[in-house]
Amino acid sequence: MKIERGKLIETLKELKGKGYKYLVKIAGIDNINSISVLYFVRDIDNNKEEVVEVELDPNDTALPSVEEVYKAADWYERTLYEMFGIEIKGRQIRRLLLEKWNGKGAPLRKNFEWGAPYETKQSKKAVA
Amino acid sequence: MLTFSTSAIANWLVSLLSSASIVKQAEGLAAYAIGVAILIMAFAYFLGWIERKIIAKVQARHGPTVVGKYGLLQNLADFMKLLAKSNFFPKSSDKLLFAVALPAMLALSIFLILLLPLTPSTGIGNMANGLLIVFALFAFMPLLIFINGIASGNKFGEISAQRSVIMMMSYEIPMLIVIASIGMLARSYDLVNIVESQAHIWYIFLMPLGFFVFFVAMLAELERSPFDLREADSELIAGWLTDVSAPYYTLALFLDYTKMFLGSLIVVILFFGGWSGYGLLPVFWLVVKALIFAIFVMLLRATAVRMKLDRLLRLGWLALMPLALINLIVAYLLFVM
Amino acid sequence: MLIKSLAKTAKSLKDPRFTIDYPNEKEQLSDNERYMLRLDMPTCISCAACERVCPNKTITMVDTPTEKGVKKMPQVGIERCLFCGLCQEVCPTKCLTLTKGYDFEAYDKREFVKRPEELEG
Amino acid sequence: MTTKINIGPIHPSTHGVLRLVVELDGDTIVGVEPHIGFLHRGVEKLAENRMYMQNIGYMEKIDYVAPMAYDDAYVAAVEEAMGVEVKERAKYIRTILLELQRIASHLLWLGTMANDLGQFYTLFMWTFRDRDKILRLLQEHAGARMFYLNMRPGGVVRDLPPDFEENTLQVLDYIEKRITEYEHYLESNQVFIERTKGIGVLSREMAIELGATGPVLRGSGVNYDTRSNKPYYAYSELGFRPQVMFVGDSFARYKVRMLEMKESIRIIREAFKKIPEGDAVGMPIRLIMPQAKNRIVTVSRETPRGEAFIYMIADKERPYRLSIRTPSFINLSLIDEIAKGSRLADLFAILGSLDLVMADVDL
Repeated sequence: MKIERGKLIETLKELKGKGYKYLVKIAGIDNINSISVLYFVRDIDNNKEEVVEVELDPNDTALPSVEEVYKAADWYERTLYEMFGIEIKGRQIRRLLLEKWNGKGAPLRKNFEWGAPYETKQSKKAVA
Repeated sequence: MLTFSTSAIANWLVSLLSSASIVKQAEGLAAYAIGVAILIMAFAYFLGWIERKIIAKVQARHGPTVVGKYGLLQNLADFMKLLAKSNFFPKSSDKLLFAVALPAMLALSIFLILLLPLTPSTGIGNMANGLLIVFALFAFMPLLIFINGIASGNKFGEISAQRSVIMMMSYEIPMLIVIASIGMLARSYDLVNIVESQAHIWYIFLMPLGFFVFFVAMLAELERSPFDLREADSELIAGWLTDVSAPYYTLALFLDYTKMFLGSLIVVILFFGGWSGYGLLPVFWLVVKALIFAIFVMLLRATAVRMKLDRLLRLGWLALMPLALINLIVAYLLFVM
Repeated sequence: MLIKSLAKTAKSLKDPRFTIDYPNEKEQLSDNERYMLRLDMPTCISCAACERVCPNKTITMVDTPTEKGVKKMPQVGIERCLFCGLCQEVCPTKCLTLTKGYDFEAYDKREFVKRPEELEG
Repeated sequence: MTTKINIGPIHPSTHGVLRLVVELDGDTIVGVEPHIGFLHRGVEKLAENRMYMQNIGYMEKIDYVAPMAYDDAYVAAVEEAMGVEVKERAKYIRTILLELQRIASHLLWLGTMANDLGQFYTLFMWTFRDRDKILRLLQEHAGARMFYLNMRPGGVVRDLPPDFEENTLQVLDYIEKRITEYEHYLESNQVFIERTKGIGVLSREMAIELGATGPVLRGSGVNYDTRSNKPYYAYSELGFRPQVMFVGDSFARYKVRMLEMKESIRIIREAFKKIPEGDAVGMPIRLIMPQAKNRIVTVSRETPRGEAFIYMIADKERPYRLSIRTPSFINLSLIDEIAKGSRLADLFAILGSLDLVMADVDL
C-alpha cells in the first residue's frame, strides 16, 4: 500500500484500529531516485500482514514520527535516522548504533562514500 | 577512627590477657603464633585448591591440572602472578582508608583465629569472656567492608558497602541470640568450657534450630553463596573489591579463605564439639571437622542462587529472629530448667 | 527446598568429566571438517575460481615456481579466513581442500599468510 | 535523589558489549537506557557488496549462539528470490537441524540465566556439556562446530550421515532426562522462584505494542509463533504446537523456553518417523548467481530468540537491499519498560530472561 507522506500517521492509526497492532519492522530502501520507507504491520490475532510504503525525495526526507501510534517504532526510527539520514519530526532523536561516529553521510544509502579507513589513536601512532 | 578503635580493643585485650592463666611466657606465645600462622597459611592455600577442584568436579571439569601434581601449585603460580603486578589506588578513592581496610580485615581475622582454642591447653582465648570477645571483634568485619567499599570511590563499591551494612542488620541480632543460648547451655562464655561441655553430646543435636540460624548468619558473614551480596559478581562486578588492584586482590583472596577457616573453626567449636575425637591429636580433629564444614559450604556455593537484599532482610527479621528466640526458649525449658 | 538441589550437586560429583585435557588429548573429527587449507599443487589449474568466490578476499593468486614454470597459485591469509569452505566447493579439480588440522598457531601474525608451497602437504 | 550507574560495556552479566545506564533511587530502578552499537558490523551494507552465496558466512555471524537459524533464513530468502523449491527430504532435514540448534541455544541460555542469578557456573557447565553433545551431531553433518554453512538453495550441503538418526535419538533421550532434572533443580530452589516469579512483568498489551518477539511474546500470553502461524518446512505436518505462558514475568519466559525444548525434542522424534527417502542435496555453489524470479522477498523465520524477518530486494548478482529484523534488537528495547520499578538485582534476572545476544542486537 503506497501512500503520501502526509497521510502516514492517519493510515497507520486506521490500520491499528482495524487490529494491526504489531509493528514488525520499519525498513528504508534507497532506490537512487527516491527513498522509500516501509512499515510492516501485523494483525497477530488474525495472522494478517500489511505493508505501508512512503516514498520520499532523497533531498527532502523528513518524516513524521509514528511513535505515538506504535511504541515499538522508537528504535527503528533511530536506526532509520542514522542509516538513511531520514529526519524524524516530532521527537527528540539520538543516534543509536553509531553513537560516536564522525563520518559523513548515511551509511546505507547507495551514494555513501566509504572513504579512508577510520583513524584511531593507535593507527595514527603506528603511522608516526 | 579505625586505628583508634583497634588500639582500644588491643589495650582491653592485653588487660584481659594479663589475667589469663595459660599462656604466661612471651616465648610460648610467639611459638604458638607461628604455629597457628603456618596452620592458617596451609589451610587457606589448600582450601583454595580444594575449592577449585571440588567445584570443577561438580561442574564436570578438570580444574587446575598443569602446574604441579594435580595442579597443586596453581594457586601459588596465581599468587606470584598477581603479586608481580603494580599496586595503585584509583583517583577517586580515599587512599588512606582504602590502603588500610583490607589488611586490617586480614589482620583481624588472623587475630580472631589466635583467640580461638585449637586444643584444650592452647589459645589465648582461654578466658572468661572468650565467646563475647570473638563476636565483638567479628562484628567489625562488615564495618571494614563498608569502609573499603566507600573508600574505593566506585559506585559499585558504594552499593556493596550499603548492602554490607544492611545485611549486618539482618543477621547479627539472631546470631547473637543463638550465642546467648550457647552461653546459657554451657553456663559459661569461656570457649574451652563450651567445648568441654559438649563432651557427651554436641550442641547441634541439642539446638538444631539454633545451628540453622547460626549457619545462615555465618554464611552471610563469610560472604558465601547464597548470601554473597556484597561481592555479587554477576551484579556488582566484585562489589567492594571492584577497584582493588592485583597485590591487594591476593590479600582479598587470602582473606576469603582465612575467613572461611575462621568461620568453620567457630562453627566446629560451638556446635560440633571442637577438638573432641578419638585418638590422634586434638588439632587434627578440629581441622578435619572444619574441612568437612568448608567443603559443605563449597558445595552450597556451587548450588545456590543468590538471594536478594530485601529478601535477606525479611529472612533475618521474620524467620531467623523468631527461630533464634524459639531456640533460646526451648533450650532453656528443656536443658536448663 | 534447597536441600534437593544440594543433593543433586553432591550427586553430580561422580559424573564423568566432559572437558578434554587439550594438548594431550584431541577431539575425534569427522571427515568433512573444515579447518586448515591444503593445496595439491600439481593438479591446480590456476583458474582463480577460489579467489573470486572467497567472501573475505582471503585468497590471492600469486606467482609460484613449479616444474612447469611459473604459475598463479592461491595464497591464503589464514588469519582472515572464515573456514566457510566455498573455495573447496568451487574448485573444479578439487585441489584446494579444507583438512582436519585445527591446531595451528604462530607467534607472528604474518606467519599466517600461507604461500602455496606452505599449503601443500 | 537518584544516582546513575553504568553497567557495562565490560561487565560479567551483560553477555557481551552492552552498556546500560541505570538510574537508581536507592535500590529501585527508575530508568534503564541501553547504549548499543559496540558490535555493529554493518551486515546489511556488507551484504549489498557480496554475491549471494558469499553472504551466507556473514549471516551466520549475526547470531553466534544459533548460527544455523540465520543461515536458514537467508538461504530461504535466496530460494524465494530464485523461485527454487526445497526438496521434500531436505525440508525434514532442515526441520531436524533447526530444532536441534534451538535446543542447543536454549540450553546455553538456561546456563547463563542461572549464572546471572548468582549461581556459580554450575548449571552453566552442565548445560554446556549437554549442548556440546548436540553440537557434536551438527558437526558430524556440517563439518564445523559453530558456523555450519550447511544450507544450500533447494536443500542442504550433504545428506545426513548414516548413523545420524540413531545418535540423535540417543542424545535426545539423554537431553530430555537432563532438562527435567534441571527443571527440578532450579524450581526446587526457593530462591530461584522468588527471584523470577513476579519480576519484570510484561503485559499482553505492552508486549504487542512494544513488538516483543519469540519466547518473550509467548511468555506474555500471545499465541504467535512463526512456525505455526506461517508454517514452513515440515512444521505443519509434524503437528507443532506453540508454547504459551500467560503471566509475562521472568519465570514465564523461563518456562516457555523449557517447554519449547521439550516440544522441539518431540518434533525431532516425529520428524525421524516421517522423513521421506530421496535426494536432499541443494545446488552447488557456482550455480547460484541467480536469475531473480521474485524481485522483492519477505521471509520470516523463528530463530531461538524470536522472529527473524528478512526483507530482500534481489538484484542480478547480489542483494540490492537486505534488511533484517533481528529479535534481540527489539527485545532489548523493552528493557526500560520491564525493569522500571524493580530492584537492581532484578535487572539481571530480567536481562537473563530476555536471552540477548549482542551480535544479534547490533547486527
